[in-house]
Formats: sequence, C-alpha cells, structure tokens
Amino acid sequence: MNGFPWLTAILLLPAAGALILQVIPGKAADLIKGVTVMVAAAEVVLVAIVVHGVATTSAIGGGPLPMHYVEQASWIPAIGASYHLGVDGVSAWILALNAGVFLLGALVVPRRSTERLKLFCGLMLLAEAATTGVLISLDLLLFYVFWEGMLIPLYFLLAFYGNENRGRATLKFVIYTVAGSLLMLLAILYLHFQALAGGHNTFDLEVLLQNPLPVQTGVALPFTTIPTLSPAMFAFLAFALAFAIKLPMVPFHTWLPDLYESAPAPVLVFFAGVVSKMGAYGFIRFGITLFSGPVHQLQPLLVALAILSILYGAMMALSQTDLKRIVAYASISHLGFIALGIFSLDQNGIDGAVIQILNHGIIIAGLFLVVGVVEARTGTRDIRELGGLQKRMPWLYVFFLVITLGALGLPGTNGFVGEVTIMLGAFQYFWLLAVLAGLGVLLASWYMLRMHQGMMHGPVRAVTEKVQDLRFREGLVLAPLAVLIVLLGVFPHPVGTVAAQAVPGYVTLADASQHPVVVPTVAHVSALTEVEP
Amino acid sequence: MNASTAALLAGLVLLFPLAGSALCGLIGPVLGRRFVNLAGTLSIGAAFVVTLVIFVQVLGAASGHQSTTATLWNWLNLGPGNLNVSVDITIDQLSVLMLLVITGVGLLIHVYSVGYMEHDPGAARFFSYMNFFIFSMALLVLAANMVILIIGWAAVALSSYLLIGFWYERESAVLAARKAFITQVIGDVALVIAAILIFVNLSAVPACPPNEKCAGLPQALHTLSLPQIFAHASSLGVGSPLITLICILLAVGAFAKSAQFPLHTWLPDAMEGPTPVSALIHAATMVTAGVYLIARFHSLFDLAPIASGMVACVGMGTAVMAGFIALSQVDIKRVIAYSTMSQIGLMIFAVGIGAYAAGMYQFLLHAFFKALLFLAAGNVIHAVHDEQDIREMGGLDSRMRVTAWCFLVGSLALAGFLFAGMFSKEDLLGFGMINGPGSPALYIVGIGVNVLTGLYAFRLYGTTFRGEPRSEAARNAHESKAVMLWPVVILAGLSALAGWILQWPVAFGPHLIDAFLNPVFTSPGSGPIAKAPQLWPGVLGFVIGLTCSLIGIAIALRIWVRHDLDPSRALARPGLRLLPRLSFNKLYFDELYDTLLVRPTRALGRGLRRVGDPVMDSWIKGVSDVATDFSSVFRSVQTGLIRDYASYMVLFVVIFTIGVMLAAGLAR
Amino acid sequence: MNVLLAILLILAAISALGVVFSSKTIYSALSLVLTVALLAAVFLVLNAQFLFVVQLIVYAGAVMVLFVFIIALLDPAAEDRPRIFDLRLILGVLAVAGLCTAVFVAARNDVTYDTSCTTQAVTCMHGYTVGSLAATGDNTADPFHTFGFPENAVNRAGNVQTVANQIFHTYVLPFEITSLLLLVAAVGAVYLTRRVAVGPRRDPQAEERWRDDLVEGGE
Amino acid sequence: MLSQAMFPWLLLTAAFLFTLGALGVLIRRNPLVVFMCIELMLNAVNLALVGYSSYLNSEEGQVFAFMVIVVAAAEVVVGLGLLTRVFSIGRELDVDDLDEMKQ
Repeated sequence: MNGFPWLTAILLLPAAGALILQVIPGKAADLIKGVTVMVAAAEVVLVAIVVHGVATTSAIGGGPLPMHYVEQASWIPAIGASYHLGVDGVSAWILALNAGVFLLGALVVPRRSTERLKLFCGLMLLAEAATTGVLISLDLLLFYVFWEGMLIPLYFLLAFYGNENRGRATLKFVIYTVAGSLLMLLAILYLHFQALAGGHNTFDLEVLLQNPLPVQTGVALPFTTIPTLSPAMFAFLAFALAFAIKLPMVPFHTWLPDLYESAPAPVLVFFAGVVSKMGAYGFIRFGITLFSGPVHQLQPLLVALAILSILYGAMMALSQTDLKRIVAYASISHLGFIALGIFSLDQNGIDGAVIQILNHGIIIAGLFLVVGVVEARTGTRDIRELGGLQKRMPWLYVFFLVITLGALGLPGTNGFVGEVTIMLGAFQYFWLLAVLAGLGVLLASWYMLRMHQGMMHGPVRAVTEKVQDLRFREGLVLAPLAVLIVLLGVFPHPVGTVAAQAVPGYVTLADASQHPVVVPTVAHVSALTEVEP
Repeated sequence: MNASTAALLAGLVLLFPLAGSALCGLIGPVLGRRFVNLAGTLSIGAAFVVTLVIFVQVLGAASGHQSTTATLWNWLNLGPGNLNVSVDITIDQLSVLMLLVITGVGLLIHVYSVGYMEHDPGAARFFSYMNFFIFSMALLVLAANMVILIIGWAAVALSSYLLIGFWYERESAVLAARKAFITQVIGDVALVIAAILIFVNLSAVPACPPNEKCAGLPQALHTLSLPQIFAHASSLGVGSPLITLICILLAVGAFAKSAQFPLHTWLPDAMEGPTPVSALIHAATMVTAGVYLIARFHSLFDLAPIASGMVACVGMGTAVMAGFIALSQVDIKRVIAYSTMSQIGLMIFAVGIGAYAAGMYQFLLHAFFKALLFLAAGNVIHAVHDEQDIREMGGLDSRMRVTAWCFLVGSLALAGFLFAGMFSKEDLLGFGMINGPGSPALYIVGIGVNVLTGLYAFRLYGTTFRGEPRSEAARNAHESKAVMLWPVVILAGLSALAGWILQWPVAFGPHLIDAFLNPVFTSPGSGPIAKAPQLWPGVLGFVIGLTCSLIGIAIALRIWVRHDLDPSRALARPGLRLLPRLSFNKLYFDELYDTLLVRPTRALGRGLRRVGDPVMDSWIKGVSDVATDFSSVFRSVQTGLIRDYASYMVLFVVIFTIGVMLAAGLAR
Repeated sequence: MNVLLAILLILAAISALGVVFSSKTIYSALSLVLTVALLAAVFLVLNAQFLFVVQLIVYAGAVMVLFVFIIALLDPAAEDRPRIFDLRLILGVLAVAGLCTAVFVAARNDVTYDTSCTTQAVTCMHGYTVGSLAATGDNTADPFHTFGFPENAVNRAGNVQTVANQIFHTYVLPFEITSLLLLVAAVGAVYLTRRVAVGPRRDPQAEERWRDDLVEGGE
Repeated sequence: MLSQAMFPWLLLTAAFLFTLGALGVLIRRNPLVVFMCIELMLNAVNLALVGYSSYLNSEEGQVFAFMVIVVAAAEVVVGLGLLTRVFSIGRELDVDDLDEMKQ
C-alpha cells in the first residue's frame, strides 16, 4: 500500500525466476532446483504480505467490487485495454493457495530423474506467473491473455514430461480448453462493443460493472420469429462454457482423468491444486457479476449440473481402480461442491465456495503427493495390487489418514467447513440440493475409505513388501498440508472473515437484475471485520 | 460457576485426553511401552479428577444457575445474517453426568487395557486412539453449538473407525470399520441437515426497546447455539411438520450412533475391535451418545409428539429384535453386543416417551454392568487364547472364580434382578405404563423384553461358565492377571451397589439421578414432562416387571445350566425351525442392505465407468474425425509427380488469364 | 512487311510443334534451334536489331549447343514416345485453344492495353502514365523515364543506341543484378557437376560407367 | 513498325507458343525435352514483349526481353547441371521416376 507495486512484483517474480534459470548450466541440477525453490518461497512470502494486507486494511476503489493493492496503467489505449491489477477477499486466499501449492510442486521435483531440468523448472515458474496473472487481473483482455498464457507452459510440461499415453490426453486437454476460451474471447469482445456503444472504450471490469448490460430481447432465429436467447445470454453461455471446462463440470470433464493419469507428480500437484480452480474463480469474479440476468435464468440448470458433477464424480471414483483416476474423480466431485456453492448465489454459498476452493486445493495437492510417493515406491497405481502399507510406512499412514479425512469432509477438518457453508447456501436456494449434497458427502466417505483402506490396510502384498517409510524430505512436504487441514478445520475464522469481506459485493451484483444495484456501504463492510465477543 | 472457570475446566477436560493421544501416538512408539501405559492412563485419570471438580462445582452451585456456557474461540464468522459459529461449551448436570461416566469408566477400561494390550506391538497406537476417543466424547458432551456438536459427533465416529479397524491386517476388521464409519456419516449428514433447518427457520421476536412501540415481527435468528435454540424452540411451531422433521432427522442421527433399527447392522461387526474398545465404546459411552442427543434436545422433542412417539416405538422395536437375535448368537462378544443394542433400545424408548431422567438413569447403570460384562468376556477370551465361540467354552467358573462371580453379578444386573438393571429398567417401564404412544401396549412389549433379557443373559452365563469345558483351551484356562481383574471387580461392585445407593431405601420411585437432572429437563421453554406413575400402579408395575425377569432367568437356568432340556434342541422344535435360523442370521438385515444399497451402487459405478465417459468423450472424437477425413481428401492430390504439379499451375494460369480478360472486357 | 512477319510467325509455330511432338530428343532440340532462329528473324522484322543479335548468340549459340551436348552425353538414342492419349494432353490442348482465342480476341479489341490512359492523360496504374509522358518529353514527374524520346524514335534512330541507353541509364540496377545472377549460375553449375561424391554413393556401377564414358578425369 | 492489323496475330502466335511449351512440359517424359519446352515458353514471352515494344514504341519491352534471355541462359546452365547430376547415377531418364515427394 505504500506505492510499491506488490501485485506486479508477484506477477513478475516467477517469470524472472524462469529467466534466471536459463543462465545456470544444465548439469548443475541441485543449483537449478535450489533457485526454483527459492523463487517459489520468495513468492510465498510476497503473497503472504499481500494477503495480510487484504485481511487488515479496508478495501479501496469506489466500484461495486472494492479492491486492494489496485494498480492501473494503460496497455493498449486504442482499444481501451488497461493493465489493471487488484486483489480482494475472494482472490486473496486463492492467490495464497497458488503460491503455496507451487512451492510444494517445486519441492517435489525429482532432481535426478527429470532430464532437461532447467526447462522443466522454467516452464513451471512460467505457469505460476500465468496463474497469478489470471487471479489478479481486473481487465478482461489481460485476464484472457493470462488465461491462454496459462495453457502454453502447461502444454509443454504435460507433452514432454507425461508418462505413456500423454499424447492423447494432452491433445484432448488442449482442444477442450482452447475451444472454451476462444468462445470466451468472443464474449469479451461482445462486452467491449456493448461498452463501446455505451460510450466507454474499455475492457475494464469496474467500468463494465458500473453500467451492466441492458435487458435484451432474444435474437430471432434467421427467417423466423422464434426468439432464441438474448445476446447477453449467448455471451454468458460462452463464459460459462469456458469456465465449466476448466472447473470440470461433468459433461465437459473427460479431459481431466486422462490428463491426471498421464501428468508427472510435481505438475499434477499444482495443476490439480490451482489450475482447476481457475474455472471456479472465473465464475465468481466474472460469471455471476457481469451477467446477473442470465445467471438467474440459468440457475436451475447450473445447479443441476453441479449436483450431477458431485454424484457422477463420486460414482466414478467408486468404480475406478487406478489411484490417480480415483483422486481425479474425487476432485471432480469436490469441484461440483464448489460449483454448487457458487450457483446458490447467496452469501453463504459463495463464501463456502471460496473457503472450499482453498481447502480443496490443499487436500488434492496432498492426495496427489501421497499417490506420487506410493507409485514411486511400489511402481504401481492399481489399487487391487496395493495393501498393507500401514505396516511398512506408519508415517505415510498418519499423513494420508489426515488428508483422507479432509477429503471426505469429516467435521473438524477443513473439508467440512466449506461443505457446511455450501450446503447451507444451497439449502436456502432449494432444499433438495442440500440433501443431494449430503448424499455426495456420504459417497465421498465411501470412496475415500475404499481408497485409503485399499492402500493402507489388509495383509502386506508382494508389491508393498520391501518398501521403506517416508524420508524426512518427503515428510517435510506432507506435514504442512496435514497440519493445515486440521488447523483450518479447527480455526477457519481468518479464511472466513477475509472471504466474507468481499462476497457481499458479488452477491448484490448477482442480484442486480432482481432489484436496483445497491452499492454496499462502507458501514456494511466494516460490520464484518469486527469479531463477535 | 462463572464462565471463565467453566471454560478453564472444560478446556482441561478436553486438553488432557488430547495431549495423551498426541503423546502416545507420536512419541509413544519411540519411548517404549512403559511410557505409553503411564501417559495413556494418567491423562484419563487427570480428566476424571477435573470432572470430579466440575461435578462438585455443579452440585454446589445455587439452584438457579447450575448450567454455564462459555465461548473458547470464534470458529467462523461470515457476517451478520450468515453463518456465525463459535466454539462454545456448556457445563450442566446432563453433561457432567455423561463426563463422569466417560472419564470414570474410561479410566477403568484404560487400566484394563494396559494388561490386555501387553503383547500387542501396536499398544502406543491403541492408547492414542482410546485417548482421542475420550477427547471426542467429552467434546460431544460439552458442545453448546450444533456445529461443534457435529464435530464431536464425527470425531467419535472417527475414533470408533480407528479402533474397530485396529488390527488392520484382518480383512473383516477393515470392512467392519468402514461399515461403522459410513453408517455414522449417514447420522452426520442427518444432523447437518437438521442444523441447516434450524438455522434457516429459528426466529424470535426482537427485544423491544422500552420506549417506542415495535411491531414484534419474528426476525430470523440465524444462530446455531444450543441455548438460543432451546430458548426459542417454540418459534419452530409446536407439533408442526417442520419441528417433526427436525426431530426425526435428529433421531436418525441418534439411531446411527446408538445402533438402533434401521442403522444397527454395524454394532455386531464392531466386535472385530479389541475387547476394551467394545467395552468402552460399544457398550458404555459411544452408543449412548444417541440417548444423550435426544435428552439434550428434549425441548424440541417435547414440541414434536409424533417424532418422540416414533422414537419410542423404534427404541422398543430394536430392544425386542436385538433380544431375539441375541438368543442364538454363538460369539460371546456378539451376544453382549446385541444385549447392548437391546438395553439402549429401552433407553431410547424412555427418552422417546419423555422420561429423560429415567433414560439417563438406565444409561448410568447400564454403563457399569455392560462394561463389566465386556471386560469379563475379555478375561475369558484372553484365558482361552482368543477363542470367542461360547460353544468351545464351558465349566470356566471353577477355573476363573473371580471373573465367574463378577460375570454372574453382571448377568443379574443385566437381567434386572437384585442389582443395577432392576431399578432403572422398572423405573423407565413404570413411566411406560402411562406415557408414550398407546401407553400400556409398549409397556407390555417391555415386559416381554425383560423375559428375553433374562433368557439370553443366563444362556450366556450358563454356556460359558457352567457345565463341562468343551475344548482343550477351556480345560486349562486360568484366571487373568491382577491388572485385568481389578477393574472387573470394581465394576462389579459398582453394578451391585449403584442401584441401591441411588434408590435408597425403596427399590422403585424417585431416585437421586431424577433429582439431579430435573433442573435440566424442566428448564424454561422445555415442554411437558412425562407424568410419573402414582404409588400403587408403580409398585404393581415393578412387581410385574420383576417376575417376568425371574421367569426368563428360570427358563434359561433350566435349559442351559441344569441341561434339563437339550440346549441344541431347545429352540430346535420343528415348528420353531424358522425362528432360530432367522435369529442366527440376524434377520438377514446385512444381506438386505447389501443387495438393496451396496451392490446396486457399485454396479451403477461400474456401468458409468464403461458408458459414462466414452459417451461424453464422443463429441470431441467427432470433431477430430471430421478434421482427419477432410484432410485425407486433399492428400490424394499430392501425387509427387512434377508434371501433375505443373499441370495444376497451367490450369490455374489459363483460368486466371481468361478471368482477367473477361473482367477487363466486361469493365469496358 | 506484314506478309514476311506472318510467314515467319507461322513457321515458328510449326517448328514449335516439332519441338513438342518429335520422338527423338535430338530432333526436338534441332527444331527448337529453328524456332529460336525464326523468332530472331521476327525480332529483326520488328526493328529490334539488338535483340535479334542477342537472341541468336545466346540462345541459338550457347543454350542450344549446351543442350545438344548434354543430349549427346546422357542418352543420344533415347526414344520418348510422347503419351498422346493422356489426360494432361487433353488438358493442354484445351489450355492452348482457350488461351489463344482469349488473347486474340483481347488483342483484337485492345483489351490488353488500356488506351484510355494515353488519350485522356489520366493517371492510371499507380499514377504512372504510359507513353504519353514519353511523347511530351516532360519526364520530370516520372522517375522511370530519365529522358524521353520523340514519337517513334525507337523505330527511327538506331535501336541498339536507345536500348543501350535505357539499359545503362534507367535499368542499370537490374542489369547489375543479372550479372550477379550469371555469376551465381556459373558457380552453381561448377559445383553441381563436381565428380567427388558428396553424399553416400547411391550406385557404384553408375560411378564405373561414369568414369569409362568420360575422357580421363582430373584429380 | 508493327501495324494495328498484324499485332493480334503476333500475340496469337506468342500465346500459341507459350501454351504449346506448357503442353510439352506436361506430356513429355524426357527431362531434356521438358527443359526445351520451358525454353520455348520463355521465347514466347520474349516474342510478346518485343511485339508490345514495337507496337507501343517504347523500348522497355526489349530491355525486359533482354533480361529474360539472360535469366533463361542462367537457368539452362543450372538446370542442365542438375540434370546431369541427377540422371548421371543410373537413374533412367524419366521425370515420373522422381516422386519421392509423394506423401
């Protein structure tokens, strides 16, 4: 807040790190990894300062969404695209998750076995820069640039370093995401021209929010008078499709299991931990705010898709035999919860979604780390061949138990916090949703236990015979995750307060179509920050 | 007792077991068995002492404010009008009573398990889990906010999962643990939905500032703290479908925990865990959490007669069913498990008909003699080298004299003659005569349960201790060590005398627990209390109940102790062929649930795996197929012959020039 | 003069047919020499004496000799039946017919040359007026014309002078570039025909045969 | 000086020669003949250039023709060099034989 461009620093640090890496000679593997971990750690420190800033200071910026650390500079004046950065309660914790998960990913990179380590670390840092960019950009075009930019390093990481059937999986991933985001570009342009018609030559989110889209009649089918959807609805569908593909909601999720199965461990950790959350973040930041009318019209459909994701993901997780695929479908089921929270369009739901994004990031990163460790030691990912790991690896058992409990949302772990708030929000929209979500929780406990007990309990198998326990370094990576899971479960207050600071703004925007826009007064916001006795 | 001391004391009660669990779990394996035994038991002992201090404080407090609520920290605050939960605890008579049993019986069982776990390498892990259980049970009992209650609830479920699956190498233990945990999760989800219902609907008329006139419109409270819920329970509508639904959901939660029909199938399988686990968790404390829950939410249940009626019926139904099944079981621990299910059925019946104090009275006494029976069974199993089938035992009374005598005291207490069981069961059946749905009908069923209890209690005693030893192991069984005997003897003493002490001088009528708990159940805002039977009908009920128990015991003695009738043929008469098979196979509930719920879900999952993704994948394959077909059309053009390329060029040149000429021509 | 031109053109056409359709390569080479010579004659008739000489020397002299030499070297007796009934033949004939009629019709009514430019002196083709400026001698506006020649000076004054004048004044840069081009071609030819094999030897027998045919090689 | 009447005929022969050359390229298998046909096409172009030059009496046509001749010469040199190189090592003289470019 003292004029130092924090957000630009956060954005450029990983990119700079990637550049510095190229200077180091290829053979100095330790040095390369050292620099990468150091850059990731510095990033975590910077982000911590920003998040602390967001939690303590009150937001500035008069727009409907009060932001912190706002930085603005003109980028392409001709078309009104500006380099506009800002962070608020919603994106603060996702930023923290982003930095933390990358640090874990960097720590887990196997020094000796990845060839061309410099390229690998460089690409990872670039990916981090891109995801950070997505989270802090408030200008639609800038957001789009980072959204696509995220894809490039990921593609190379997955295409070069995946395992056997990576070709098909990566291709499917690229087709899906590019198709989605191209549609989004069309929608962004539509918004731009609407704003242009309204006299504002801009892509800026604040300006677009200040003069929302007028209520439009449907576009008639060519040569007929049958009114189809209004252009605003088409724009929203484009946005929704792009985000639904990234946050895999069920009909668009088929790329995720294949990709997770073929991705290397460090990439998988941050891919599952952060990149899959961009869709959810996108929905909250752009989806429900810019298109409040269409959101309300499509709310039943979106909510139904969310529930479908929860139940379908759970069902598939129950029947898979490959560990990574089980965790992938578990991730889809959890993301279905987050989507349910968002589409309930009330404060509890969205707060729950933001909290659950952070929690799910931690849990899924932990799960994939454990699966990575087990696969490295036993050489197999097939749950039928595994068993009796608890006898050989007690420390892994302790961490894995805590992570599994977090994953199945045991009350007292961080998974539960989000789920309760989301179920509450969903209930306030329609009671059956909470019941179905409850069924989702039940199935979650079934497939998580099936996986956990399948690996850990039962007699010691041939594969798990001569396996020695976690080394200190691996324990060092898993321990903070387990501690966080329990800590956030027992004391989720800070996460809740920061999220609750920003969410009222989103809710009022989302309800804008229902009644005139009510800009949240400062009093309203300050009421949040003081803590009950 | 003011809030800060309450917070301190409660904090200590929670902290000790948690610290014990952490110490044993993380450092235990390193520091060796002695440290683990010491740390494990001392932490529970400390918790018991603090509970005694609290008990004294609560007894001593003036009648008006025995219950105090304190907040430890704000759990989650999402702003006014939204979820605002803080970790707050309540200390009142009900929670103190529960705490006393949890830490007291828990301490005895910990001492017992020092001996029981002597040869087991995982002792550190065992004590860590047991301490964690005591912590979670204490949290559940002290919680004053529904979310914290649910957290305690789930922590208890977790520790029971860990302890049932303690011997994780045994496939059956692993599956039993999973089954128990998933049933508890059903209860959890039911509680969460009940909490949401309350959160959304609880409303109260805001306090009207003295001077101006206020409209008195009820305004949603959006809170989950129990004191406020009970204070404004009537705002949910007396007898309305809403409050009935809430109570039914709470009851589902209670049934999952207390292994009542239909969520009872996990309790017999839970016997896969070590015996101290069965004694502590599946007899004394955890399974009675359901009873506690209904007792705690008594103000809601009083306002929903339909729901409490349903609870009473389910309770009595389970009691009968469990008793019937217990008759033919051959595993010593499963017989006791079904007896637990039956006794808790009675407790649920008691709280169902509004006799909360009677229910808690039965809970207290039951904790003693059921723990006694389990520990004694533990001694027996230990003596016959882990053999649990009672057909392999027999004639152990001469070999294990102390355990035999304690087991006899326990059986009598269970059957309800002379010792503990008699008082509490007759008390709650007495209430049953005039309260509850179709009031005398359930009482008559209750009498039948007394007979059944007598039957299976002494069948167990007869086959295990009397007659000739039927196996080599039984022949040279010998008494267990002191550390495993002393807790059994203490519990036997408690079972024998507790009833008399609390009920002095008359075996029926008002008892000390009633007086102790009344302030809780007659607190403001709670509904009508069950009417106590007058003197004479009370005595008549007591006598009838007692005679039925004696009938049951007599029949059992004749069949299984004096072998007048051949035990195997006892129930084997042709007409009754169906009943023993039904009873032995636990009324086929396991198979029923398996075919109805488990198998179809798995089949659906497998079906989706084959069909689900490929279908959703198809549209993207479609896109790529179209692209490849389109491109193959053009490949045929590239023949590689120079002349072909040349001819394409020429063709183009010709067309182009003619076009230009024409255009120029036309332009003119 | 027209009659002579017509005869020459017809002869050229016939000899061109000879080039394409003769079976023996040597015959088509010779008929090509004849065609080139006839075209040189046409140039002469069209008063392009410089080109007449250049055509004869370069084409007839150097190029055709080279051709004959290569034919002799590679396959003196090669027979190559031109495939008559081939899809491309039909295509070719069609092209020939189509293009010729189009050009003829266009030339017939001046389509190929936009006379409007010259008459109204309107700027066309990127503001560069064809011819008219040359006629008026005023060439300041037009950089390509350093100095203008009076009406049909080309045909009156020595053609070689005017052509040379143009080459060495306005088109001196293209001229230099062509010289560079020739240099490159020469180096290329030398390089290509070097006997030392660069890549892996494809066919050893061919090497033997190559050595026998050639008079004693160099190094 | 080229008369208005004769000019179309001249252009006609130029076009005829050009397309004939193209036809030759298409149907002849012997690379040398193909080469000659290309030369023929170039000559046709020269003819047209000179025709225009005299018709519009501006000498640029002739300069252009001169340049074309130079280029043709260079092309022949390189072309024949290539031909000898390719066809000297046992490949029989057939254009169709060179189809490694086929997909």
